[in-house]
Amino acid sequence: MSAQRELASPTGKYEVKKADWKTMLWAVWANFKSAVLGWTFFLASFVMNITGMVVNICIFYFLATFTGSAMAPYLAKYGGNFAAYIVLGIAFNSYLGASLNSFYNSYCNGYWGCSFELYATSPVGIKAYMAGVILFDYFVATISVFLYILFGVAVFNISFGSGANFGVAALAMIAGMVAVGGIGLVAASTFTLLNAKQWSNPVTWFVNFLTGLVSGVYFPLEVLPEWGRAIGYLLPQTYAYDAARMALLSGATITNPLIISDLSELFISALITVPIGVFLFRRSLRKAEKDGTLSRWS
Amino acid sequence: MGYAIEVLDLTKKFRKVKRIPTDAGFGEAHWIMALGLKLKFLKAEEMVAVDHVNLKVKEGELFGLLGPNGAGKTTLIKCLSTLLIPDGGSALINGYDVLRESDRVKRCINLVGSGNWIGFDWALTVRENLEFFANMYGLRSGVAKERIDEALKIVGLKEKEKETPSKISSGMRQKMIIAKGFIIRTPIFFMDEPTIGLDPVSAKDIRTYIKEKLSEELGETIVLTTHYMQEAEQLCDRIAIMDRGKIVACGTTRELKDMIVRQEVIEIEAINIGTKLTNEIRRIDLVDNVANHIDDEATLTGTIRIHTKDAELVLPAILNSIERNDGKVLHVAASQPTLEDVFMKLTGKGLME
Amino acid sequence: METYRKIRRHPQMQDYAIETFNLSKRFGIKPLEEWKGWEDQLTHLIKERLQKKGKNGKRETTAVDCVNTKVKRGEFFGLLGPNGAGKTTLIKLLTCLLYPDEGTALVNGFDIRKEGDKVRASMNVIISGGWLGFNFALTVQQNLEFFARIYGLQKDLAKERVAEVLDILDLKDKRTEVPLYLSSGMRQKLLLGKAFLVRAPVLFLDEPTIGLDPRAAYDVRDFVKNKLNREYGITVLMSTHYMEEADLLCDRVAIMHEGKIVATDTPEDLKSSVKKGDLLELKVANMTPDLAEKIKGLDGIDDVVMHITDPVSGVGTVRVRTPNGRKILADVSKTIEEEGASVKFVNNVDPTLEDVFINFTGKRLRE
Amino acid sequence: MTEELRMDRRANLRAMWTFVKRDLKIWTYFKLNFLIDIAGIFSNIAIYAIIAMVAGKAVESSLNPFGGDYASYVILGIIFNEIMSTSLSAPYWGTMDAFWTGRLEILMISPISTPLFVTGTSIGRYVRSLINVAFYLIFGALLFGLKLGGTINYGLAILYILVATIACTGLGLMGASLIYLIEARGGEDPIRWIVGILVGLASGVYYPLSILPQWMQWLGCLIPQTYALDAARRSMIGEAIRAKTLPIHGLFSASPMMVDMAALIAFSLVTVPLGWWMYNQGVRRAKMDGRLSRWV
Repeated sequence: MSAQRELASPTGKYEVKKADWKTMLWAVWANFKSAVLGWTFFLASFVMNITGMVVNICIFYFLATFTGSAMAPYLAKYGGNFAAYIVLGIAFNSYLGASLNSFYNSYCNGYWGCSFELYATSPVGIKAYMAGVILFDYFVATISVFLYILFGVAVFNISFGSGANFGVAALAMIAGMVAVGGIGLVAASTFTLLNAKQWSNPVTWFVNFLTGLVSGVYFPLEVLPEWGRAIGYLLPQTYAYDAARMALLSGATITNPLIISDLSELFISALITVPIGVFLFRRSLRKAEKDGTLSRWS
Repeated sequence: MGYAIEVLDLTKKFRKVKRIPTDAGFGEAHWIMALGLKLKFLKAEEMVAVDHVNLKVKEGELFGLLGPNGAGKTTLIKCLSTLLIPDGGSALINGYDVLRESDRVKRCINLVGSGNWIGFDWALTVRENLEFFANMYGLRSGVAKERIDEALKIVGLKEKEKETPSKISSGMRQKMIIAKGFIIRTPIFFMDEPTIGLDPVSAKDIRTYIKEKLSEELGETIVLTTHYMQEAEQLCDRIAIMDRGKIVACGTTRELKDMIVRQEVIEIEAINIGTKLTNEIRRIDLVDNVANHIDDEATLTGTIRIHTKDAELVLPAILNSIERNDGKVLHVAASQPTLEDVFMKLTGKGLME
Repeated sequence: METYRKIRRHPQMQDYAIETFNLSKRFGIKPLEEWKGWEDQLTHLIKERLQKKGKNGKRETTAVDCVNTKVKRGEFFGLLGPNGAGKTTLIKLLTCLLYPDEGTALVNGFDIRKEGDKVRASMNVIISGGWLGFNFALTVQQNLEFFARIYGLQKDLAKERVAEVLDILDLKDKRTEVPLYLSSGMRQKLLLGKAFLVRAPVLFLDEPTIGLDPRAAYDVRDFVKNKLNREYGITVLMSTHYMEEADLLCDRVAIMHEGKIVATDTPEDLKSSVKKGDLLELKVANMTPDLAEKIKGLDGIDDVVMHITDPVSGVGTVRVRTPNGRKILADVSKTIEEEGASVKFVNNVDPTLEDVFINFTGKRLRE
Repeated sequence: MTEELRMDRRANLRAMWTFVKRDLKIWTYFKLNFLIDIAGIFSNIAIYAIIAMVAGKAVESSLNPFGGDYASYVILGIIFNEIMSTSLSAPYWGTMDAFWTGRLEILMISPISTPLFVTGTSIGRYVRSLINVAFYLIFGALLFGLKLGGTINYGLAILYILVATIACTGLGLMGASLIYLIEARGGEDPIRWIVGILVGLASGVYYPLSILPQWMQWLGCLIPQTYALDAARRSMIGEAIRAKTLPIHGLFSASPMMVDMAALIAFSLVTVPLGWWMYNQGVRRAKMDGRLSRWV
């Protein structure tokens, strides 16, 4: 025994150290890479995904051209082109949709794919994994947005208004992503707190439901009844879309009062949602540790 | 007494595309690989999973199939249970040809897989799952009910029958798979690593049930693969050892053990052992070497270590000679080869001391 | 290096790699069911609230119950127990996948309640069935390298370590496969590979050789025992169902039953603890039915079981249970000779670890 | 002692019933799932209906053969499409479900026949889509002004949809066979994918074909849905039965309805046997290279 203990006494032969930030970053990056790899792994379905996006945009383009003339009066402040309006709407929605779903989805991935049990026992922990997957979600969203805009401009020759103001649009979208991201965190926390493990959770579902109807993705809020509009004004998405559209289609600048009001609304909602989200998510992680739902093996 | 299973040089090849190390882009998109093969920028390698296997299993026999991972045991069983179409040779299950009369074959086989062929519904309870399969196999509801009760009792899931599979541990899930196998009483029963991941106690119960009820009482023909040598040794009437798709040995445990050159050691502790005795023992044939060391000079008490080819053959002679030299045997310990030794020997790598 | 310093900060921990202080874990009577949706959960929570008003506190099942055990540094410690005895839960607790309800444990000198990240940094674990967690798009080699890097090895070191591991588990020819296409045994090997990559001070193995053929299992045991445990002095805590394995490898074995540790000792002592007297097994030719009575007649015999395998030549086995085989063996064989039968083979059967296991858990399981 | 298994008619019926029971059980497993689906239906209708309401009179002219009411037009389009797309995807998802849960092999060695297996695994989805349709009708009629006016001929509409469903099932079988043949397991198979694209773009679910360029209208004529939608809408809300709405109508002197029916029957006669043959080939192929189970 003594000989063995002599052998066993820590002589610096052990390699594992607490993960420093370099390892962390590497892990996140590697996860992102392998997520992309996984996407392209099933080549057929990868191609189908891409074309699916395109088809989606085409359908709404035709719908828009079909009903455009009737819609025009409501679109005064967006340059009056329904096709452009709807294409942009879908593009933006895929972005904010990513920041709404990605937290929850990455958690589901880790849980059902048994990745958590490998990461939770490794020095980097599960946050590295989730970060990688979330990064990937945004990556996909970016690709689709790029496709949408490209199609809009190239094929359907949608013209962005005189001097489209991309800076403001980007600002609005980023603010929107932060605000919606807070809601996304809340959604992710429901995985453990409400045991919503089946790839669907009340928060995401409800917000998506409202977004589609009353936040002005497919049609301006003006066509809605009073109460519908009232609900719409509770969602951060509404302001983000409004500001971004105005910036791109009618070149509104940062000094434009409408833009200012939109942005300020977004910041306020971010201030509300993000702290709540972080708080709940931490609690959910602790709960997961307590009743062992961090991993499936049992 | 006819044969329940007859296999005539059955062959199964898998044509697998040699992957480029970075695997991106291909994956399961099989048609792209087919294209690649046509255009010659991918080359296929033929992996022979089952290689001209000849096998005869008697009716009511409990037949063991051993072999290292990837030796083709599972592939063979899948071929026999019409899940795979063999490339060459033929097989008769209960007199029906697996290729031509697959429908008839399906009616007289039963299969218990392990691990990944679970196929249970996470939404249904254990009992409902079993009922689902009972209906799939066309059992009358009355029969099904009693069989399910019995099976659940045997594997010890009676009190868990209301749970869904997601709530029971992996070992219990394996028990559930076994229970599914027990509710069907077909003439032929394939078992692929049935007791994997079970604790010794429940494994014992299940083995006794298989041996006594299924095999001896019902007279089912059972083909069983396992990595658990003791299991094979105590259950199986005959055992075949597979390696790289071929059957390298087939016979009863005893015959298999005889196949390997053995070095067995007998340790006899006895009183009154002199050099005379040792010499006498050394003269007995099959005895390679004898060494004795004496603990107590007064009574000549000590242990004799005898190296021999076959302990069972030489031991009586040795005992006799000890008797004749009026010695007194206190303790006999003989090391005999286990099936594991045979396995190691036959599947290439010898036991490395 | 860092772990080394940390251990110095816990002088009292010098020679214990794992130490648990009445560690306990309870689960609700109906644990959260992963298939249930959130809506069910809401109703479930409301129901609970209402019931709580009625009877205070809700019933629970105790998975791990006040476990106190010490694993010496560099020791090979075995954990045996029936399915659902709480082995896996215990390992989960020690690997910070679960948070204990009561008590705590020190892994490599770090408290699993407070210093989770340091515990993670000082142990490595294989999880039965966790292979799904590997990236299905990466090949075996890429997956292993990936994890080597995550555990903080440098690129080149990672590469050579992966090569070594692939060699040990002979996965070389499967190097370029993706996990999806591996057979179950190979997947188990992949998991083991991940655990062998890095030399952490403590190694948890949850049924390491399940589904491996004896040859592969032999290699794995050989590597774990001789290389990791003996040479590198890594402390190993292994749970297994293969009794021979535990007997072969473990310095000490703990037998777990219903969340409690019912026995902890070296395999030898455990075996001798259940050994009541000796069991002589004699293979006898042309024996007579009344042989058993004759042998029972001798003094100092507890029990005789006779079983004729071949009635024609009267070949069969006689199992004699006796307090002391040394005294009785000669007389027994003499008696048999006198009966005109001949002793073909004699063997003293010693209890195996399986007997120990059944002795400690078996009867209680029956009820 | 041991017995051979037998599947007489009663056993087959019992098996089929078991399948249905299982699917419904899983569907109703989440209590609120039902409500969620309904809400999904609602939003699905609402988006188009609101656009339609706004568009209103502006698009009447191009919808004349269909009664000129865009709301009714689009809602009926969605309803018919729901039914047909279900029959298009049911066989695929039935097989996929069995495949991913590892039940495929176990069912393949059980004595149930392949037709029973296919219908059994997909029947639950048909039941669900029928329930969905009911809700579509309710929402449409109550909230979004689905007007079932004009010379209504329900029987005719249902007949057309039925024939179209059969044709689509054939296509669905072809799609399902690709699971085995080219391992289309990513949740999409090429056939259903292409048909889906055509349905969305050029079958006139959301807007009349007349607004599309000529070549796209011809594309639309390549899939049964187009004819079914055209004919069914006419018999539900149509007035000008004789108006030629599809380019292919121009080629024949017969009435458009006749042409539609002929086309649909032709489709069914081709797709169903072809699909069945392909499916069996697929199973055979899978048994050849051992890809019935999830892990080789």
